Amino acid sequence: MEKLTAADVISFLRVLSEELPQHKDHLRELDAQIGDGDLGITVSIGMKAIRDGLSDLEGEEPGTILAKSGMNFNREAASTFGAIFATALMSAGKHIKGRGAIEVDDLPEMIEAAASGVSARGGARPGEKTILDVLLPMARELEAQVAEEASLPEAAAAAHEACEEALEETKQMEAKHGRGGWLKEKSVGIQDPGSTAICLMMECFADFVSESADTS
Amino acid sequence: MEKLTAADVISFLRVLSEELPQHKDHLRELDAQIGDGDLGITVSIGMKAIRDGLSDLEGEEPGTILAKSGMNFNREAASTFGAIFATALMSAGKHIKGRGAIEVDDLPEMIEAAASGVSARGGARPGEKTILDVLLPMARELEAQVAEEASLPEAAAAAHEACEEALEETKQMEAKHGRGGWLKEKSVGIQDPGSTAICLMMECFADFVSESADTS
Amino acid sequence: MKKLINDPMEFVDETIEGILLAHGDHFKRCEGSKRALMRADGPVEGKVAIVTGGGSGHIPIFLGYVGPGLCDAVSIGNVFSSPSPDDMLAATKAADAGAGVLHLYGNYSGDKMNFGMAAEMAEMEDIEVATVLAKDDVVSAPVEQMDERRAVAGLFFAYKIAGARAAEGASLGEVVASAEDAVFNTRSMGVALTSCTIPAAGEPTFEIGENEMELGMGIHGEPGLRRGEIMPADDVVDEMLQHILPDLPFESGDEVAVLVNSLGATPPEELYIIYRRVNQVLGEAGIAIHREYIGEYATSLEMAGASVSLLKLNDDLKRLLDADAYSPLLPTL
Amino acid sequence: MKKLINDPMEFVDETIEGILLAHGDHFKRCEGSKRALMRADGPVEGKVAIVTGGGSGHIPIFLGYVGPGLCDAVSIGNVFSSPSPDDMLAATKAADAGAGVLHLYGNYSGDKMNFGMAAEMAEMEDIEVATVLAKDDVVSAPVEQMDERRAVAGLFFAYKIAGARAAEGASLGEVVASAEDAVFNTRSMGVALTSCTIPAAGEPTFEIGENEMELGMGIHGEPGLRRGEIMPADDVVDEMLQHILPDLPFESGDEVAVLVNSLGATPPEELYIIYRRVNQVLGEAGIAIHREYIGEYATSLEMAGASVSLLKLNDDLKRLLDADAYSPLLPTL
Ligand SMILES: Nc1ncnc2c1ncn2[C@@H]1O[C@H](COP(=O)(O)OP(=O)(O)O)[C@@H](O)[C@H]1O
Ligand SMILES: Nc1ncnc2c1ncn2[C@@H]1O[C@H](COP(=O)(O)OP(=O)(O)O)[C@@H](O)[C@H]1O
Ligand SMILES: [Mg+2]
Ligand SMILES: [Mg+2]
Ligand SMILES: [Mg+2]
Ligand SMILES: [Mg+2]
Repeated sequence: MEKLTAADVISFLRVLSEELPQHKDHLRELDAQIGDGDLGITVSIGMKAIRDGLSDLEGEEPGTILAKSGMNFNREAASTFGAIFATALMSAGKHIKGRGAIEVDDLPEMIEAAASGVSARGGARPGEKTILDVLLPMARELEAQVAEEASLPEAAAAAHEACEEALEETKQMEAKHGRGGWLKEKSVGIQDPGSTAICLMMECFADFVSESADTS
Repeated sequence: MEKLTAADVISFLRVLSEELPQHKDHLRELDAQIGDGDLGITVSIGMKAIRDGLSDLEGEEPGTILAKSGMNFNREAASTFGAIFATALMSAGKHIKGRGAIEVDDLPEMIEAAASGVSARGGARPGEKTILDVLLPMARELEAQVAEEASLPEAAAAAHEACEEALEETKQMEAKHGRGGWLKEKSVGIQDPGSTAICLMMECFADFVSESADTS
Repeated sequence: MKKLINDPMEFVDETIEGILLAHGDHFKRCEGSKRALMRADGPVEGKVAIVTGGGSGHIPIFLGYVGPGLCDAVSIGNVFSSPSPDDMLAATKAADAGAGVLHLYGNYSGDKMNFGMAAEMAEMEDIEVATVLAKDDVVSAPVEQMDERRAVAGLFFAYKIAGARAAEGASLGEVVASAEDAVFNTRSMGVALTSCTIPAAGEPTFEIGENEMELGMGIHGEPGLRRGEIMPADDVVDEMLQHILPDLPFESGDEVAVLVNSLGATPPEELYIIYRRVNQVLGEAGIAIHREYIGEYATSLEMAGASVSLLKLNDDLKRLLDADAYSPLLPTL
Repeated sequence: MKKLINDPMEFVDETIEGILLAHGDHFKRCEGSKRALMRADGPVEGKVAIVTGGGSGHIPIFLGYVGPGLCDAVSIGNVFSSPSPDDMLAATKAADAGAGVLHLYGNYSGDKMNFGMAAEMAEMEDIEVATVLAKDDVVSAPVEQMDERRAVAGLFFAYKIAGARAAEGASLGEVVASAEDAVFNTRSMGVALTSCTIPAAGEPTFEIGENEMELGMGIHGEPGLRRGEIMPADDVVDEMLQHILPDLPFESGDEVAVLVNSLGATPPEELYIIYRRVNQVLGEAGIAIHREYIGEYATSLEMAGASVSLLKLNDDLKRLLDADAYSPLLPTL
């Protein structure tokens, strides 16, 4: 597929909200090692809230759908991750306000907007073991892809790959924010739970646009 | 020995206060089954208080020594048994006020006085699994002994025997007072802890007057 | 034994020391006793004095109820055992202001006998003493034998009522009448989830399974009504009220005060979940709640569990319950 | 899991229900939210409004500090997790009386971010919002990084100070200044003996040995300074004060308020044994105690343990701390 219409965004969020809860235990386990072990339940409850909210978003433009879905997530699953993820979706959504569809060229800006919204919200800088550490590498990769005039499926696949690599690197980082921050050096060696959730979403996105690519 | 002078009473109480604490665990165990398991510690602390108080009682008459020793027991080991035992000693002591020594003829009245003091204090009647159920049979036995003009050692030995038999009978009784009372029928089958303590004292008394008998 | 204490044998005396260091403006020691405290501003001239006491381990019971509108003095025993008559006498003599003294405490044989001896000694010193005992635990004996019932958290109501009546300047006889009015109109029942541990014993007072609770257990671990699987809070409350309501009885049209008490470890959230159900059931029964008390009013060291107490009100009891009272042993802002 | 509850998923809502049934004269719900409460008599015309909030499981924190001389409204999250911005916004809008709103809560990233979003939304509705965070736990980060420290029981002092300043009719800027004055002069440290159990989790939050304690542990079970054998209470207090006193520092000639707080299961007797030692050590250090608070002020469900908090006073803080305040969540007589 070459772009996501409002309808595509809604069906992607429906797919995403079915997929993510299946990784509940993996996320809980990671968060238990470095935080308080609630990330799995947070993501499950939040994704259900996104799903339940989609019907009310029929007919809205893509940016609004993303922004409101972020708020729906955090309304039911308020937490650090909930606020961060909601901020990311709201920032990305605001950025494409008025556009009727999401094209490949929009992706780098959207992820950058999300990243700067997140660092404004949480005050994190790169290398501090937060989702910024996967968002920024993705943004850079997407810019490169756009420069090479890659298709949406190609760009998404490349972004997901970059995300996985960046996730691997979060293991070496010392947490500076949230509960992980109180663990200081003890947090080194564990992969960042929140970034793990972002990677799972990105994988889901890459699959979605490519699959639809086949079937379109 | 034929009678207990004030000095004899003091040395008996010293012997008693060394002897009783050795039965601490036995008493704790019995009280644990039917009450709150503190009788062993109560008797140990109380007997130590009696011992510590004896030096101040040198020169007092037998009745005063008994009464004040009862108060000393309960000052440090206040409890149901402490109050009952103190009442028994105070009543017996008051009864022989003014007498310079305790003769065998005094014993029945002293135990009766103790018994009526106890039932006035605690409102117990015979057969309710309290120390009354050993005190009253002892008083009756002592009267019989006095009627037969028994010697002090003979009377004391007989009283101790009667006490042991009466103690055995407390097993069949249902407790009506103290914590045991809340156990109702569940209290049947267990020998009364407080009466057990009284029997141990009586045994000690019988030994004391007979031993001194030999050596006198 | 998991406790933040020093030498277990010093548990009671160090607690009293801490209380005097914290609340020296409120309490003072009674002359001639290390185990008797009284209002710093006492004796209160011309007022009937109320003296209480009992074993330690139940704060705010007993010493937490010494203050304006409450008791005048308290004697303090070792953990779960009676104070001595000497300490009770010291408290009685120190609190007496010439208008007579009410001995107000829980119906336990050890306390009863020792207070009895203290009362006799006080009378030998020409102090007029009357006695009223709390006996609110409905499962400890049938109602026909109410005099054999033990006291639990319901003693709180007797303190409030008698304390207020004495503060009004009533005579000893009038204070006794009000205290008895409170006692006869109070009913309680508790539930325990875990045992407490007497510091000097070092071992839990009783064993109880990981999923068990004991309904009706006493505040020293005395056996209760029955042991069973832990039930939902609503079912526990329903069973408690099935014993409490018919016992007085509390009936439609009655007005009551409710006390939901934590035995120690049970947190406020659970007390409010319990109160929620109490409120529902009383509402359905047509019983009006005049006021409620929710928190730690009579504890059993670190025991997990709770008790529910009801006081059936009449105009006098309502006036007296609503009267002012103060104690620093209840957390303040 | 030994709790007197019903469906664990209903734990928070049933607790709120019980509180509203008990204290309906004191609290009301904020419009448009099931998880936001406010003073029944609010908004208070012309007064700066103070809004707080956080995860459940800490009563009287947070909703217990809504009342005269305290906060105006509160938003309530699930056990140990942040409320949502919508509930915070509902509380903010309901409490606002035109004089601006102070968001006063503990320094936890989840609460911070969600309150941050609520503040932005409120500003979009032309409500002026300022924020002050409590961060009193000395072991959670070095003093140079005080902004990374978590909040524990010391939040109590910030409530009292800010609440009193707002009640005086001060401006938002002035209330913020007083709240910050309280925060920067408060230091705390805790010790945990047992874990708590989140109802929905059903399992203890952490494992700890039968003879172990953890010094400096957070009120959600966050790892503390060190784990070790249980020590005598006096030694525990001494170690806590060795961290607390030099941190501000508290010095000879200073005047302080002391808060000895139970995390839930630790009984009052132990708190007074702890206070006794705190009083001794401060006395030896020449630090005067202006007043003390001893009891359950910030709990962690049924966790056994305690915390010690000190507030260094100046004339303003003393005046504000001594001002009247009321909440029915602290047991009353
Ligand atoms: N300041 C921040 N900026 C961006 N992401 C953050 C920040 N703080 C934490 N995170 C992310 O949030 C994740 C933890 O989320 P969550 O489990 O909800 O935290 P908590 O349970 O402590 O509130 C971390 O793994 C991290 O990726
Ligand atoms: N009313 C009473 N009259 C006489 N003896 C009593 C009475 N009540 C209890 N006792 C005696 O006291 C003993 C228990 O003493 P103690 O352990 O001190 O009781 P508690 O620990 O319950 O206060 C009983 O075994 C019984 O012999
Ligand atoms: Mg987490
Ligand atoms: Mg006993
Ligand atoms: Mg006892
Ligand atoms: Mg969390």
